[in-house]
Amino acid sequence: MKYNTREDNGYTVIELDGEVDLSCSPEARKQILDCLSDGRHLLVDLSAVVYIDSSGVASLVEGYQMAKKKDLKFGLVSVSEAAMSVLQLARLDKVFPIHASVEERLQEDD
Amino acid sequence: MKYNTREDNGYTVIELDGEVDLSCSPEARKQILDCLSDGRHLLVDLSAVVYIDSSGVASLVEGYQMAKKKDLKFGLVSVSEAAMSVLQLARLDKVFPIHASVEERLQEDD
Amino acid sequence: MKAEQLFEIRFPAIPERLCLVRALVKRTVEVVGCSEDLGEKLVIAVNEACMNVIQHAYKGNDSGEIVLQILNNKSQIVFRLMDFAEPIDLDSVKPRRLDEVRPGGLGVHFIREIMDDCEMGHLEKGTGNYLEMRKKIG
Amino acid sequence: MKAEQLFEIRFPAIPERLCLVRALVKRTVEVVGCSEDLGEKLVIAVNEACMNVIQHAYKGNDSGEIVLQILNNKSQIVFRLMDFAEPIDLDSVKPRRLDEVRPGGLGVHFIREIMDDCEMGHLEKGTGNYLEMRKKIG
Ligand SMILES: Nc1ncnc2c1ncn2[C@@H]1O[C@H](COP(=O)(O)OP(=O)(O)O)[C@@H](O)[C@H]1O
Ligand SMILES: Nc1ncnc2c1ncn2[C@@H]1O[C@H](COP(=O)(O)OP(=O)(O)O)[C@@H](O)[C@H]1O
Repeated sequence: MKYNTREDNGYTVIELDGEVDLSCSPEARKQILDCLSDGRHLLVDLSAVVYIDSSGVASLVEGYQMAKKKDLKFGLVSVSEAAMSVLQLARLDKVFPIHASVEERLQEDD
Repeated sequence: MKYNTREDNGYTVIELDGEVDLSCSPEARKQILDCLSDGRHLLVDLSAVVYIDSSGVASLVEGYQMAKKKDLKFGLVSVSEAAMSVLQLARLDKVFPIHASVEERLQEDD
Repeated sequence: MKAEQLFEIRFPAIPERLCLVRALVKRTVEVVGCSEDLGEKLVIAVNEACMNVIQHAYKGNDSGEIVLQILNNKSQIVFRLMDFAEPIDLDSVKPRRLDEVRPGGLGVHFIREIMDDCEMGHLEKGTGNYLEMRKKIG
Repeated sequence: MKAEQLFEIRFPAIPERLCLVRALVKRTVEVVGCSEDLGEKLVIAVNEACMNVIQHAYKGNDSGEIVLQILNNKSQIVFRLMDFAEPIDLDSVKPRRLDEVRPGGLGVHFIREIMDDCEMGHLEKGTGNYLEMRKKIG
């Protein structure tokens, strides 16, 4: 897994890239929770995720819950097919806010 | 491995497709030798070969030698990168007649 | 018909090996003729089962070993996973309710949803545990 | 530094398993950071070594088993292949001269050309044979 972080119109966007599995989900988790701890709104871009396991999904759930508690905005964007099929297995595709792209999310905010 | 055979301007063209390894090189060998036994000129198209092992290369060598003995035309066409790197390892890239395409071979014949 | 063993792999019970296990399972199920969609699901199930061994049976002790056997009897593919950890409490292995959204508790659900049936037990004389997962293919 | 075992796989000595072995080796060498070009070469060498065990050590007897261990010690990758056939005549294992064009006789040449060094021998008490192939990577 690699990741990249950028700022976009008041959001931090974390792009996860590659295989998000038990060997690196602690790193993904840290990135997500650090960002929210700093009080920043967060979008996680999953377009380049070719595999995500239940520990990766758990990191997203933690982010979602922390965002809720701290009243920050949170969403998943550009979810790859591989990631979506895991979210569906977990019945989380209806729980997480999911957007086709960062732009789409920004438009919804307007 | 799959293969496909067609006639083209006096040649039989055998297209090998996929992995030509010990599990299927006997089949490739049979196609090649059957064609030459029937007295037909032969081009083997390797464009879709993603892997070829030494037993696959041996089948080509047998074809080459049988063609010579029976005074038939023989050549390899559209050799994929994977196949070429094995022919180079075997120092056979300078032994086999190799052509960019069937058309190129036909032009040389003219 | 007797099940035909395709393969056995042995690897240290550490997260860094999971990507190799996935690659092997993916290729194996391709070769036995699974659809791409089913293949991806089987990879997910086996990966989660290995994770559970690493996290719960070996409790993160990275000197443990995992054995994965893959068997095929034409219409069914069988994954047999073995560890050599202390015998586990079989009753503790259950999925969480999916309507309570919380981190974790998804692996067993994934495995049961994907596979046709699973059997878990202790190896002879308390030498470890096994999980056999079966799925009809094609 | 002690070599770290990445993996051990066991499979029946039949040609139909070679594609799985190649897939696993390919992924393994990717993970340890080989270039794509070197990775392809290593796959070729291991494949030819397995072919030789199937054809020459087991002489086509399809009830034999092959064990492949893959080890890594940062700058070197090690492939250790074992069979449980009759001890082979080690002197008979040699490449043909490449200037005589004939079918066959390429496998040993491929292996020696690709690897940095190889060691072949008998297992203890005549229980089989091993071939250890080493290559510096990165
Ligand atoms: N191989 C195993 N060995 C021991 N306990 C297990 C094993 N697999 C699952 N469990 C138990 O089942 C529970 C549910 O597992 P799972 O659904 O994968 O979620 P999680 O691993 O996130 O807790 C685990 O918390 C654990 O108590
Ligand atoms: N694993 C092995 N066990 C026994 N003999 C072997 C083995 N590997 C190679 N040989 C011997 O070395 C010779 C050359 O092998 P190789 O270069 O692979 O060509 P080929 O397999 O086409 O004969 C073989 O013919 C065989 O006699």
